[in-house]
Amino acid sequence: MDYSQFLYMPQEIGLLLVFLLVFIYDTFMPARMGKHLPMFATIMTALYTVYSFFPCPDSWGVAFGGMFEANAATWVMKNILNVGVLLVMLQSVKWTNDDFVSVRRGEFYELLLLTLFGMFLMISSRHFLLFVIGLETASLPIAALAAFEKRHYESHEAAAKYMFTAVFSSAIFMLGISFVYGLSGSLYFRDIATTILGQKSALLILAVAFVIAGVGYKLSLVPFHQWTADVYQGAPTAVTSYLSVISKGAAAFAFLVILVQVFGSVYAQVWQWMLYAIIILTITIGNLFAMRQRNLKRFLAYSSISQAGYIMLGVIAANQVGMASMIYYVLVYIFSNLAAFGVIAVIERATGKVTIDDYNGLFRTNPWLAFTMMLAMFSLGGIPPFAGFFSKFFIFVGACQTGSVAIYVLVFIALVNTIISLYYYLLVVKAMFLRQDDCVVPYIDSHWTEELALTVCVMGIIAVGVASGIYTFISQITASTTVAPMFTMVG
Amino acid sequence: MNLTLLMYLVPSLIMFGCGVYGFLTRKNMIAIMISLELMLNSVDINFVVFNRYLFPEQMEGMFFTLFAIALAAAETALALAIIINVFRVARKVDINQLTKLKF
Amino acid sequence: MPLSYTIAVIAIPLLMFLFLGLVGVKMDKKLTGVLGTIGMLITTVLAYGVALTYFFGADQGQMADGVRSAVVVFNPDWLSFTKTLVVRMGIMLDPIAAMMLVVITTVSLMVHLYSLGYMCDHHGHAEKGFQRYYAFLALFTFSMLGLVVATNLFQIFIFFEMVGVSSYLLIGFYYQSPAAVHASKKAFIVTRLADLFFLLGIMILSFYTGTFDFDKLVFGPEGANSLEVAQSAIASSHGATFLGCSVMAWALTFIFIGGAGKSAMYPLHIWLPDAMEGPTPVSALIHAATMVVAGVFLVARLFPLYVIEQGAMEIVCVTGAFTAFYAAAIACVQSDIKRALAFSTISQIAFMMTSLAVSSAQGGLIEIHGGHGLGFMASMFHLFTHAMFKALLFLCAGAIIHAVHSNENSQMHGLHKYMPITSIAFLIGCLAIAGIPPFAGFWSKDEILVACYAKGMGWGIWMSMVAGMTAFYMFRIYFLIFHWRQHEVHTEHAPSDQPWTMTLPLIILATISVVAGFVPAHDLVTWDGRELHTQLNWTVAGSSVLIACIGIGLAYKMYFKENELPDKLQARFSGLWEAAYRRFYMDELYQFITHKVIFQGICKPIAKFDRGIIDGFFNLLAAATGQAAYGIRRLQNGSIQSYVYLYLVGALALAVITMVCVLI
Amino acid sequence: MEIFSNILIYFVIVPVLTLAGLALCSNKGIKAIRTVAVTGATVLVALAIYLVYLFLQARGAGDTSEMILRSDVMWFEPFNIKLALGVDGISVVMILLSAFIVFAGVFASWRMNPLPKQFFLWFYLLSTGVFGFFISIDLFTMFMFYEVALIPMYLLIGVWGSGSKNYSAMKLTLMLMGGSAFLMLGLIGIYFHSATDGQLTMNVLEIARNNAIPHQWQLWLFPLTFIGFGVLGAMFPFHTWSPDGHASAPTAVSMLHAGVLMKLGGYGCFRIAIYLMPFAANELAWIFLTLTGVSIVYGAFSACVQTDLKYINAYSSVSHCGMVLFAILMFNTTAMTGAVLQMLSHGLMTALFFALIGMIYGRTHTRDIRDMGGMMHIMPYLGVGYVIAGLASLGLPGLSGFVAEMTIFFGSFEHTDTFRRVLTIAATCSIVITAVYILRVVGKLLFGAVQDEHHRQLTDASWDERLSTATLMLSVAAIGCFPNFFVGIIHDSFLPVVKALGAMI
Repeated sequence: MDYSQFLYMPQEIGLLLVFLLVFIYDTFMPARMGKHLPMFATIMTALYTVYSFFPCPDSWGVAFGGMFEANAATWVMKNILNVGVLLVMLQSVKWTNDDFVSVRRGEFYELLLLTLFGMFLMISSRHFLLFVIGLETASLPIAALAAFEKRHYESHEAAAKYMFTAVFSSAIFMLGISFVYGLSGSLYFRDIATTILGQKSALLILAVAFVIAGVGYKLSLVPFHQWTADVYQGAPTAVTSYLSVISKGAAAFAFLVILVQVFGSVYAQVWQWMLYAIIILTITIGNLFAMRQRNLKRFLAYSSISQAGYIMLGVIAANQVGMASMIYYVLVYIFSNLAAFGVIAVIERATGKVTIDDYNGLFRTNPWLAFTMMLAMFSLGGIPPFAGFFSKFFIFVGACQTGSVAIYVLVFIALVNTIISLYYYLLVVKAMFLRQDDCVVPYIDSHWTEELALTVCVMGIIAVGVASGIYTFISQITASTTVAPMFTMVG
Repeated sequence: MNLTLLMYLVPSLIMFGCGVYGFLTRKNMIAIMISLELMLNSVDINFVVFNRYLFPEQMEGMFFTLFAIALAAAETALALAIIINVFRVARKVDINQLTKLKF
Repeated sequence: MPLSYTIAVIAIPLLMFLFLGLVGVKMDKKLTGVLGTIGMLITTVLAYGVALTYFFGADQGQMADGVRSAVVVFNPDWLSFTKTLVVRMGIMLDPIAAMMLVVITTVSLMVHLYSLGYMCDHHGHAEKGFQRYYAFLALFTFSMLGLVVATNLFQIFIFFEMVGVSSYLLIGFYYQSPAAVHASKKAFIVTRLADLFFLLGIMILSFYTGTFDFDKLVFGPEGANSLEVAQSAIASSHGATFLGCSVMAWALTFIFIGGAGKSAMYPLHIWLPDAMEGPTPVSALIHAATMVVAGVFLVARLFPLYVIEQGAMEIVCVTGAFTAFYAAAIACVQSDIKRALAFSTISQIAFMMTSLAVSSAQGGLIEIHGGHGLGFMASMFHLFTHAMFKALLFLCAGAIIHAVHSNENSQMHGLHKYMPITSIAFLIGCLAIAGIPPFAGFWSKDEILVACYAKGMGWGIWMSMVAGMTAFYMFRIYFLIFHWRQHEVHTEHAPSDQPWTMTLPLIILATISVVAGFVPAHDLVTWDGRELHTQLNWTVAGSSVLIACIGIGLAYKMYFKENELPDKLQARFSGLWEAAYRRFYMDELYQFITHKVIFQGICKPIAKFDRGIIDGFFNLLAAATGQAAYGIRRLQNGSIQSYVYLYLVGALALAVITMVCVLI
Repeated sequence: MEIFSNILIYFVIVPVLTLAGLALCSNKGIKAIRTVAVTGATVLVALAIYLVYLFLQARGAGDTSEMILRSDVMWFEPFNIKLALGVDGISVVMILLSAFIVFAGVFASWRMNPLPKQFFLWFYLLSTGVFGFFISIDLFTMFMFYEVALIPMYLLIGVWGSGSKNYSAMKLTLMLMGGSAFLMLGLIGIYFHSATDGQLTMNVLEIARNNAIPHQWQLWLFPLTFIGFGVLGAMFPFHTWSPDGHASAPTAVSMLHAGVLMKLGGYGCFRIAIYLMPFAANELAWIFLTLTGVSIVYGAFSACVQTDLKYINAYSSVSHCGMVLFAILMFNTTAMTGAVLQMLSHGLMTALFFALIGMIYGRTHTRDIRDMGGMMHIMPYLGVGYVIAGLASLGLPGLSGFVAEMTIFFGSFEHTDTFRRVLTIAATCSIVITAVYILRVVGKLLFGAVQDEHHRQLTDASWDERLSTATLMLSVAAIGCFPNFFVGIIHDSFLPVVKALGAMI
């Protein structure tokens, strides 16, 4: 075996190194050094993030007989996830140092990094075995993370719910894969694509449905979404934010790769309409549930469900613009959602308040927190000049580029839904700015790491949209020769 | 007598069905976990059988099964741990008590 | 250009308005009044200068081969709708414009002077809003002058609106009395309704003729009204018709309705009596002498068009004739002196309208140069004389009201002893309006009657009868005020003649009313600028004087000395009397239409519909969404097994549906 | 960057700088805040006037290009989205209008509290959007600025409003956003059919030049865009946000919203819907003519029975803005010129109205005309101002309303088509109804006896209020007295679109 193949996965290896360092620090450092571990892990991750920003195009290619592929798109996607994880870590430095969780703070970071590793595998795998391994690596630790707040019953319930549903969905997923295997006799994406070209057997349809269900579970698409709200609510906020952006982003990318590269040849016959229905359901039901939520974490859970629906618009487009705008959407979404969760985390850590009514009059006492939250809400709601507007517009454009009237209708439904979503995003703004309350949250002096994280998010929200270079870059990447062949199959 | 593909597939699917049924009906979390195992194992059977009957020239299915077994084991371990956690808090392993978070 | 200073005649009142409105408010009240009057005096002098230069100017520049032609002093573009259809703001002088300049400035000056006294209480302290009053007077004068010198139809419309507004402001001068506010509102809205038709008329006319300018509509090459031009203007519609009538007939009728609104023709007259809520000098200026004849002026402006388009002309004629009688009938029973005068005004304006309308072009274009051209001249002449003596009458009424603090003639009686000058002035006015030679009214009214007889015996008789009624009701008022019985003094100081500021105008106007009849109108204000050779028609003159005398005699019999006769008659014809006193219930009718039908029947339902149905729909959408959100919450019932169940069902459903769609 | 040599960009930069300046002020330093706000507004006015000068100069120099001061900067290269600037006569006057109203608005909210700083921040964000919309001719940027202008309304009404402000703010925002949902789809559709040769573009001029949108697509995209903008133009039946929104909004916001924001609707309808899709415009004009014709009469009638001053004005705005869209749909230069004049007139006049109402409300704390009376006696300045605004609104010659309405009526009547004629006559009738409700208010509110004795010791306008209203009154009179100046600027800008429409018939 040619070990030089490992050079094709520099980002994964770098990540493993960080993991090992954190692990060693956690295991061998004396206890008094323990309180520095969060900082250490964060700095390590930061260094690694910076390192992996430098592209090494000579490392882009296919390894392990086509199991693993690194290319410009995966490189960008992984960097985006790195940034997200870094932000999550920054936000949780203070939290992991408080008494209840401090004993296990090491595990938190280790599991976080491992999960990220799993996602990298999902993103880069071009073989279902590797993909399943990645998927499980990305999802099992999260159950442990969800159960992190030992002293909260909700935490356990969330973990249990996640666990059981996750295992169930992976079983379904693997069943689907087994069908695919039975049909094509291979687990390599490209082989499958060629063999099933033009087929439309019941088994194939069933297989596709199960695969969509399996990955849709991680993306929390309706009707595979129901764990989302409960887990988001029950899990510690840091974990929730991680779940809502990082794993969603990774899954979205993987989903696109699978649907386009594996089943692209049966796009029109098989999965276009499945996805069509799913998108409508996801956006609408997510919005309808979000309207009524009082608990902000649960609220954001549902909002993230409907956001997933919007992300799927980039998938159903199944073209280069769709992919570019989807990656861009994920980037913007990471900044916006992490800003929101960052504020929630700060306030929950300081006062333990998470319901929307606790935010009444927040603007009077914590103007900056309120301002950040407002920007996040506007960006999620797609209000210019914030990044969310651009990502929404582009993803709609990407979808409409297919030119089919059906997709125009889909986009229209999505647009109508934006009004509902705007309604509940404004509810938060309303609570913070318009409402007055006697028992308003007192002034909170947040830790500098949290402030740093929030500042980065705010800058992201404001700059990522207006600075057109970012999207242009992503677009060029997805148009590059290493990625473009993906879409040749579609049709 | 020689066994055909279906003779393996049908039982494995039945197994999977049983797993699903058990998952949906059992109250005890352990039982539910067992039915999950059933489902996963039926998937393994599928892979092996497909490999053996349809594509005997290479071993992908077999390898997948091996990994799948390992993953199933990991999942079981984690699930047990969580069930124990829940038991610590609630003194029960009844799945119906996990309905605090809803709507 | 010798007449270029005409612009000053227009500009001074405007500047005066701006000055008094912006600066004057801070100044001493009396001072502003005096300033305003001086300004008006200058304007008047200039206006007389203009008129004299125009009519008898040495250079005779505007006199081309015996035709007194129109002179356009200046005429810049103001608003261009299209390259061709352009609204201009200009000054044009022709016989009637010049005459109107004289009328307006004279009356306005008198009123300015008069108001110096009238708008003060007995201690000579100026009332509140004195400056505002003079500012508005200036504004009105400006608008009215702008109206008469208009070079195009649209400019007339513009100044129609302007005079409407200034009249609104002046009627509502006592804005704290609800009656005044209501009256002003009524006046504005009724005239506005008329203006709507005016506007439609202009729209139609300009659409077909492609111009607003008189020199393309009515003025011939030699700058005087020409039937040929009018003919071609009418022809430009190429016989287009609407509902059977030619569009031009519609246009001219609509335009006439516009004029009828301002000139208070039936049924648009209802605002004028209420307008008497304003200060009396204002009534004299606006609602007796000037603004109310704007309609007549408008029809006179477009005279050739109407002459060609006989259909419209007939409408004018009938409306005029009927209104004359209708208003006179009401005037006979009014007890409020100003109301009575108002109705007499309506009746007199109707006279002018009719006499315009009896002109016709039957038998080709030649005949208009003969007898029928008389109507135009007579109407304009009557307009002139009537302005003078009606203003006189109103100012007298003002003096009386100022003295006894009441409009009801039951509060007056026998004032002759106390206010002799006023009494004599009033008498002169009455004689003039009744048409007793040699007073002004006689000459003009006589020629009107001649014109009417020329149209047809019936018309003549009808109008003569109205003339008789005029004599009757005017003297009824006169006797009731100044004689009938002793005046019982219930204020501490007896009524007396007013200060010179108020008496002087009376004297001046009275003099004019006496002599105005000898103005050679038939030479000056003919429709085609040519001299019109008329001689007194003895039969008509004699008969009309006779009828007038009968009317006066009747009034004398009934009202000179206190007696039972009036009450008897009133009891005898109580129904008729009541109806006439209530102005034949026209106001009630309008009340019903506006309040019950439009306000209650249209506005309120629409408002309800808006809030209920349309707004309700959007609220319903929101509510429905909320309900849906509430309804589906059961999906998330927290039990893992139901989650998984839904998961499975969802996946299978996707698969099955796709199978059904794809495979079958 | 060469774009900074283009004066237009400064219409966005100046408000943004003002935003920054305000952000630097402390919450307490009211003086500093005012200074910054006023400076910004004044610079904008100066810029706007200079722009008019430049425009006239360019036209005078025989520059007949459709848009002057053009400059493009590539923004989102993959979609060929440019930061495309350019103005024609219409945008120029619109910018002038906006500048004046922003100026007046700043003074109208001189004594704004609480949180003056935040108020002005949102206020200037709104104006940024407005100006950006008017200077840009790229669909994407236009839409972006459009929404930038919309969203501040929520907080401006919600925080500083009165009455049922939460409900109104939410309603207004959602309905307008609903409109922009239609709009976004329409724009995307236009974008994908903007060219036949695959060079998709967002530039209005290029799209119009290519004229490549297939007819059956136009039939869908035209209603989407027209309704999208029509919602903001308060077109029946999408107008119901306007009464509630205006009733609850603070003075300056009502001014800016009715004065400028609602104009975005009319401007967009013309610039995007009609200009880019002349075929569908001709085909479907009758629908929207009916709707707008209805809104003219309907709004006027509804205004007759309202008792809340702001409701009356909101409904009269429905009527007047209906006239704008109505005239735009008449497809001839005269009527369209009238439409723009009406936008100017209505903008200034309504702003004046809302300013005065706000000032009266600030003193009496009621807007119900039944509780007020004889205000003319108590606060003469405001009273006179109100009368002037009223006369302008009912179309007194010499004030702006008359000019605009007459141009519209005569322009519309140029159409020989009977259907349009009938609608025109119906619309003309509104001048009477307008007179009715205006005089009703003036009579009840200003004249008559003083209803409430407490009102007697109320004061008249303060200097800032006088300045704010006087600016508007003078502008109203200026348009009314010298209409040809504005007509000259506007008129020719309509020739291209009229030509395109003519080609379709």
